[in-house]
Amino acid sequence: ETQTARDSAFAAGQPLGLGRAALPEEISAWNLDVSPDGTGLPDGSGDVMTGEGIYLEQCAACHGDFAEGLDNWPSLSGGEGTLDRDDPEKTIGSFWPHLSTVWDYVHRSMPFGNAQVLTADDTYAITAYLLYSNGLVEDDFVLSRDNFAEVRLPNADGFIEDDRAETEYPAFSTEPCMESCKDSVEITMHASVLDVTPGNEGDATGDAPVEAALD
Amino acid sequence: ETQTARDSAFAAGQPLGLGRAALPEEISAWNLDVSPDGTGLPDGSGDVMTGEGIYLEQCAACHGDFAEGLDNWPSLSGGEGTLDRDDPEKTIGSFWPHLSTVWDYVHRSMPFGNAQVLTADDTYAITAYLLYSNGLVEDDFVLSRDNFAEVRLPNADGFIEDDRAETEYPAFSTEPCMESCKDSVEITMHASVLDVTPGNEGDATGDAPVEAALD
Amino acid sequence: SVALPAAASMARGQGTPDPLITEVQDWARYSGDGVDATPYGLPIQFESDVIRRNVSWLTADTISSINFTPIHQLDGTITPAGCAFERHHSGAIELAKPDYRLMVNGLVDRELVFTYADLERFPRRQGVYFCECAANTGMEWAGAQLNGSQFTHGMIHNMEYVGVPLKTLLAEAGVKPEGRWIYVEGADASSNGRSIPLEKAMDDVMVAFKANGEALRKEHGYPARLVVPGWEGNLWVKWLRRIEVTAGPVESREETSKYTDTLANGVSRKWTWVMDAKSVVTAPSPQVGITHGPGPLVITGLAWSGRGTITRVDVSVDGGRNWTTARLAQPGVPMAMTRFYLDHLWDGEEMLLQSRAVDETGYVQPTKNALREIRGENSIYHNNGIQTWWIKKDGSAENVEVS
Amino acid sequence: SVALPAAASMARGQGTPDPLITEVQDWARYSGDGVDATPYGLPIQFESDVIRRNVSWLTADTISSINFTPIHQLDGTITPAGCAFERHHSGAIELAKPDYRLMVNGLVDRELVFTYADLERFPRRQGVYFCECAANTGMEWAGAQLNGSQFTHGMIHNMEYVGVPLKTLLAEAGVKPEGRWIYVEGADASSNGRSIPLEKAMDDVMVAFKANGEALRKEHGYPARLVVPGWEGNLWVKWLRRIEVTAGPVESREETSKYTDTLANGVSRKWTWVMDAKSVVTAPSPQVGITHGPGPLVITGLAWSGRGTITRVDVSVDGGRNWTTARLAQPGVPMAMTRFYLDHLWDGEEMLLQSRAVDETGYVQPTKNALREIRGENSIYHNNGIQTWWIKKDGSAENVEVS
Ligand code: HEC
Ligand code: HEC
Ligand SMILES: [Ca+2]
Ligand SMILES: [Ca+2]
Ligand SMILES: [Ca+2]
Ligand SMILES: [Ca+2]
Ligand SMILES: [Ca+2]
Ligand SMILES: [Ca+2]
Ligand SMILES: [Co+2]
Ligand SMILES: [Co+2]
Repeated sequence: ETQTARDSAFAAGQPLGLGRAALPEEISAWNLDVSPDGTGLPDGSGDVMTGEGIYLEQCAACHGDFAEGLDNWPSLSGGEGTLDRDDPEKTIGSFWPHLSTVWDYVHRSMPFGNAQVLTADDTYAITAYLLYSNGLVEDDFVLSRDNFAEVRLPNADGFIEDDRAETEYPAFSTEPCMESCKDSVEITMHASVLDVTPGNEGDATGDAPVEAALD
Repeated sequence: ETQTARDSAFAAGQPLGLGRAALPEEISAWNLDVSPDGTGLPDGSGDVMTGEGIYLEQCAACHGDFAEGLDNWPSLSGGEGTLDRDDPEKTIGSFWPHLSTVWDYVHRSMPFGNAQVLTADDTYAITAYLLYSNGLVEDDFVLSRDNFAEVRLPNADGFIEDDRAETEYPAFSTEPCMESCKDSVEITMHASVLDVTPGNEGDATGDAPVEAALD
Repeated sequence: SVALPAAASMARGQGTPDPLITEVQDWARYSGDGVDATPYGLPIQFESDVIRRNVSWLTADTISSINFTPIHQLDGTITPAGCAFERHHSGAIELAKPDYRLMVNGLVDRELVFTYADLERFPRRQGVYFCECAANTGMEWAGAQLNGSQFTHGMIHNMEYVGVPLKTLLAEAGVKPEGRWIYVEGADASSNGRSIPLEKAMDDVMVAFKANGEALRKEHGYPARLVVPGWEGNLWVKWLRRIEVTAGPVESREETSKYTDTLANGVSRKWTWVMDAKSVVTAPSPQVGITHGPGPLVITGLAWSGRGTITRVDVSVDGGRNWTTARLAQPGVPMAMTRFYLDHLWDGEEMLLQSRAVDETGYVQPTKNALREIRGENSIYHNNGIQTWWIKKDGSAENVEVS
Repeated sequence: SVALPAAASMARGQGTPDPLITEVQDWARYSGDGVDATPYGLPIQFESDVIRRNVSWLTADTISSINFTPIHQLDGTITPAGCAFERHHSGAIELAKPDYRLMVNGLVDRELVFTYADLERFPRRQGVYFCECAANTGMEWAGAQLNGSQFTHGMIHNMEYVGVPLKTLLAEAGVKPEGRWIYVEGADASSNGRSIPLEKAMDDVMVAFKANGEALRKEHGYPARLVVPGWEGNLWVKWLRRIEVTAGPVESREETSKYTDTLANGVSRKWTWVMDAKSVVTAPSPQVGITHGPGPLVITGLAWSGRGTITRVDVSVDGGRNWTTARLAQPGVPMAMTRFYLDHLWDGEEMLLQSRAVDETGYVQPTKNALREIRGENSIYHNNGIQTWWIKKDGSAENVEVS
């Protein structure tokens, strides 16, 4: 009876029988993500020169012929040794820890405006070319699932897990000062983009981009 | 010093000195409401016949020549003795407790679509006509502030103050039944306006108005 | 792995792969709208039926009329301003902030005029409150009539208000000892006015200028309206222009000819301000049938009380014979809407769906017949009786009454 | 009657009667709009400047970009959907409910596909949560840059969500013991994906389909998005199409190339999910100067913490030398915005206005310099430092930093 059924199904966190089984073809169509250990990589392969061809046709208009970036579009190569400087240049070569991320992102998200259409071979080839343009492989390099794990990106060890709990929370959890907390207060910096307050057109057109944090 | 001023002004509920004095002319312009004891009535007067003239010109198109109502527009006369029947007809004569309400409402809210333009004399005259059309005065009646308090509307005693606290809350505040609360349940009534679910035009056009509660 | 209910194996039968998954769809390939497309957005086109609706035969015209919140399609408790019901007596007026004046006069030490800018300088407060028209469900007094929760219960909305406590403005003017009531009035041509006892005015009433974060909408009283928590919507004067402190009530048209409740014996209650505890199953309901057949079904609705917080809502699927206490989505908030859910395994048989609210005073929402026994059928206002939806085997629903 | 402050007698000096009061205005005479005028309404024309705004030089184009909530003009805590900020990586897509599919795959007992209708059959829950982009205030790392709280702090909104707990959907599929993470992905062309530890997924994450009562707006992920209370907005995947249970994180582009925080030594923090306690004075601020001169002034702002409720907000008018605890409009709500007010008598002198949030863990919002000492200036994300507005004698304001 209804009451009993409800008790058993809702109360115990049992499955309710909603939805349907995902079919293998459906799972393959969407389960495309690739993990650092190569899980998710499909069959196929591609070499630097083939990659260069596809890249020049499909990518260079935004990212530059040698993946060096163009205007405000992201640069994908260069920037080595800038991470501990002001305004680091973060590229595949200088910053990205895993090659899987390149393969996965290019395969699923690029080219921008016409995504999710690159074949596995295309993607292996482009990825090989991006390694090449970052000076990480020679021009005869061929990438496939088999040698994928051998490629190590320069900044692979450049990441630590969130350590705010140790490095910040204790320091920022003391009783705050309420009175006469400083002897004097001076203005040390003024807003560098003063004319940001826009009209009604919904676009705050300021001066030069001082820090374009979102690229 | 700021802190002290804030303490005294905000903490003690003292006036903050915001706003400005309302000028006498401004108060007269807006302080137009009239209370049951006649407070708020201005100088002036008007008779039934003058009132009929204005009424026919400015009101009759909606409320009917003799204030009997028209189509879906409110009736202002008639309905005597219907309050304890099904679908009472509530008019000035049958329902309203105070003449002040007629004067005030007509003066400030009518004619519908061109309000707040009737003079005091106009309003005395229309009110006199509405009393007449409700059979409450003769056709030579003249209304002014002086005789206003003498007019008693038939349903003046027909109202009691909200008594739910005594008549309903005790009865409706007992522990409710949860199980086997009735032997059987039958449907006793079906929705009388079934085709109310509208299309996308934003107007639920049903059949005949069975109960037009909002007029 | 655990055994699945019977319905599951059916629903999960193997079929052919779904092209919506196996083929790259346009939205997964090409770009959508940029961040400059809609500086102020509206609902997506597919939701164009989630709108306020009016019922043309209810009133002589749309200028002094009402429309209804699509509560059957909403969830949660906040009513989006865009589809929150409207009631006007002379239409929604357009009153710019620079043209706004608020007068406080009468039995005060200082008769004052405030500009809109002045209002923004007083200490503010914030609260979520329901605003229910006293006539909500009024068409149902004589029996089931309108076929949908939007129409039977949609003269209500629930928004987060910000404004100045009325007591702050009254303190600014200084209420004289003889002041016992206030009279509040709008700037529109109906000059809609009501009397409120000073005690309520000094309690929780506020002059609000924001609702759901932004400026009040035009149709809800821009730039400032009264918020009278728990009390009938007619008191929530829009385009508020004047507050007079008086010795007695003005007994204006909206508190004599209207918003009084005529009992069976012809005597009428006046000053019935507070909205009693009430609830309604918003879905399933006549406008939202069950389309998925037997099995798990979310029964949901809204409950509210003008006398405090909702502490409990019971739901019956058999017309009030047996009741199950529903889950409140969040603890009740005083004089605000509470969402309830009953997670139900529908057996596919007919249901007579009801909900019953209980508030912090212990008041239990009565049946419509219990109300009629006391009030008769001509009260027009304050119909807070239990609503019944007849859910048929095909999942369609109808507004009915039961024994 | 009581003595008035000096300003009062000035402001209340007698003048000529105001024609806005003494003459019958058009809106007090003629009718306004009827109840059929706006089935779904928009703000009144006078509020047309209360809109999301983008900053064109921030990104290469508007398709993968952001706009900002006009928090300087809002009050209360709810963000209206119409002006709640947007962040897209491939534009806002139009995905109809009948075309919607949600796949759960990976380390589960049953790999499943749900339709939108299926989602509506699971038990729902409701909650108000803030959604803050990790890059909010990111342009201010190297120093005061943008002149307005909309631009410095407007990558945030706060809405009431309704949806299905993610744990319910995961229970439906049955998580295998090896499952330790989930990977979530959207249906748009960016296929925006993030990894989330299973513990969080089984805690308070939900698949939401309503925000502020109504269906999610297109630009906020219609028909379904992830809500990840207290955690950075990039995880709140819109147009959610797939949830995979995995053994480890995918380390996708959005969690390696982006949304990692580079410290001064070049090492970058990853998995910085939670948004620390933060606050900002929304008004007065550069876009909302003081126009009324000395005297009563409402200082107001917003505070929030991804680690629980806001318990206190302090405000300083002298650049952090002295602090006054502000009034919270309502008690803090976990992982939701809290409105604060400081009712201030402004003496007309310059102010250096700051606010400082404290959350239930005892965490106190740090200064920007305190953050820089630990992180340097290249973190891009998670800038929750104390904001300073320099209010000048003429009431105008500027974004500054102080010693
Ligand atoms: C029309 C311009 C355009 C084209 C063509 C284009 N991209 Fe991109 N690319 C972008 C934009 C914009 C982004 C950033 C997207 C975002 O942040 O959501 C991006 C991001 C990337 C990134 C990640 C950069 C980072 O630092 O995180 C890679 C890698 C990339 N593109 C590779 C490619 C490849 C390979 C192709 C061709 C197959 C390509 N792009 C074609 C505009 C383009
Ligand atoms: C264009 C139609 C129209 C005209 C002309 C008009 N009225 Fe009305 N009248 C209405 C409507 C509609 C209402 C109900 C308004 C509401 O409920 O907000 C009403 C209400 C009233 C009421 C209150 C009825 C009740 O039962 O509460 C009175 C009294 C009244 N009118 C008198 C007048 C007088 C006197 C005039 C002329 C000076 C007038 N009306 C002109 C449409 C009209
Ligand atoms: Ca996978
Ligand atoms: Ca760059
Ligand atoms: Ca820099
Ligand atoms: Ca008066
Ligand atoms: Ca009638
Ligand atoms: Ca009847
Ligand atoms: Co009432
Ligand atoms: Co982060």
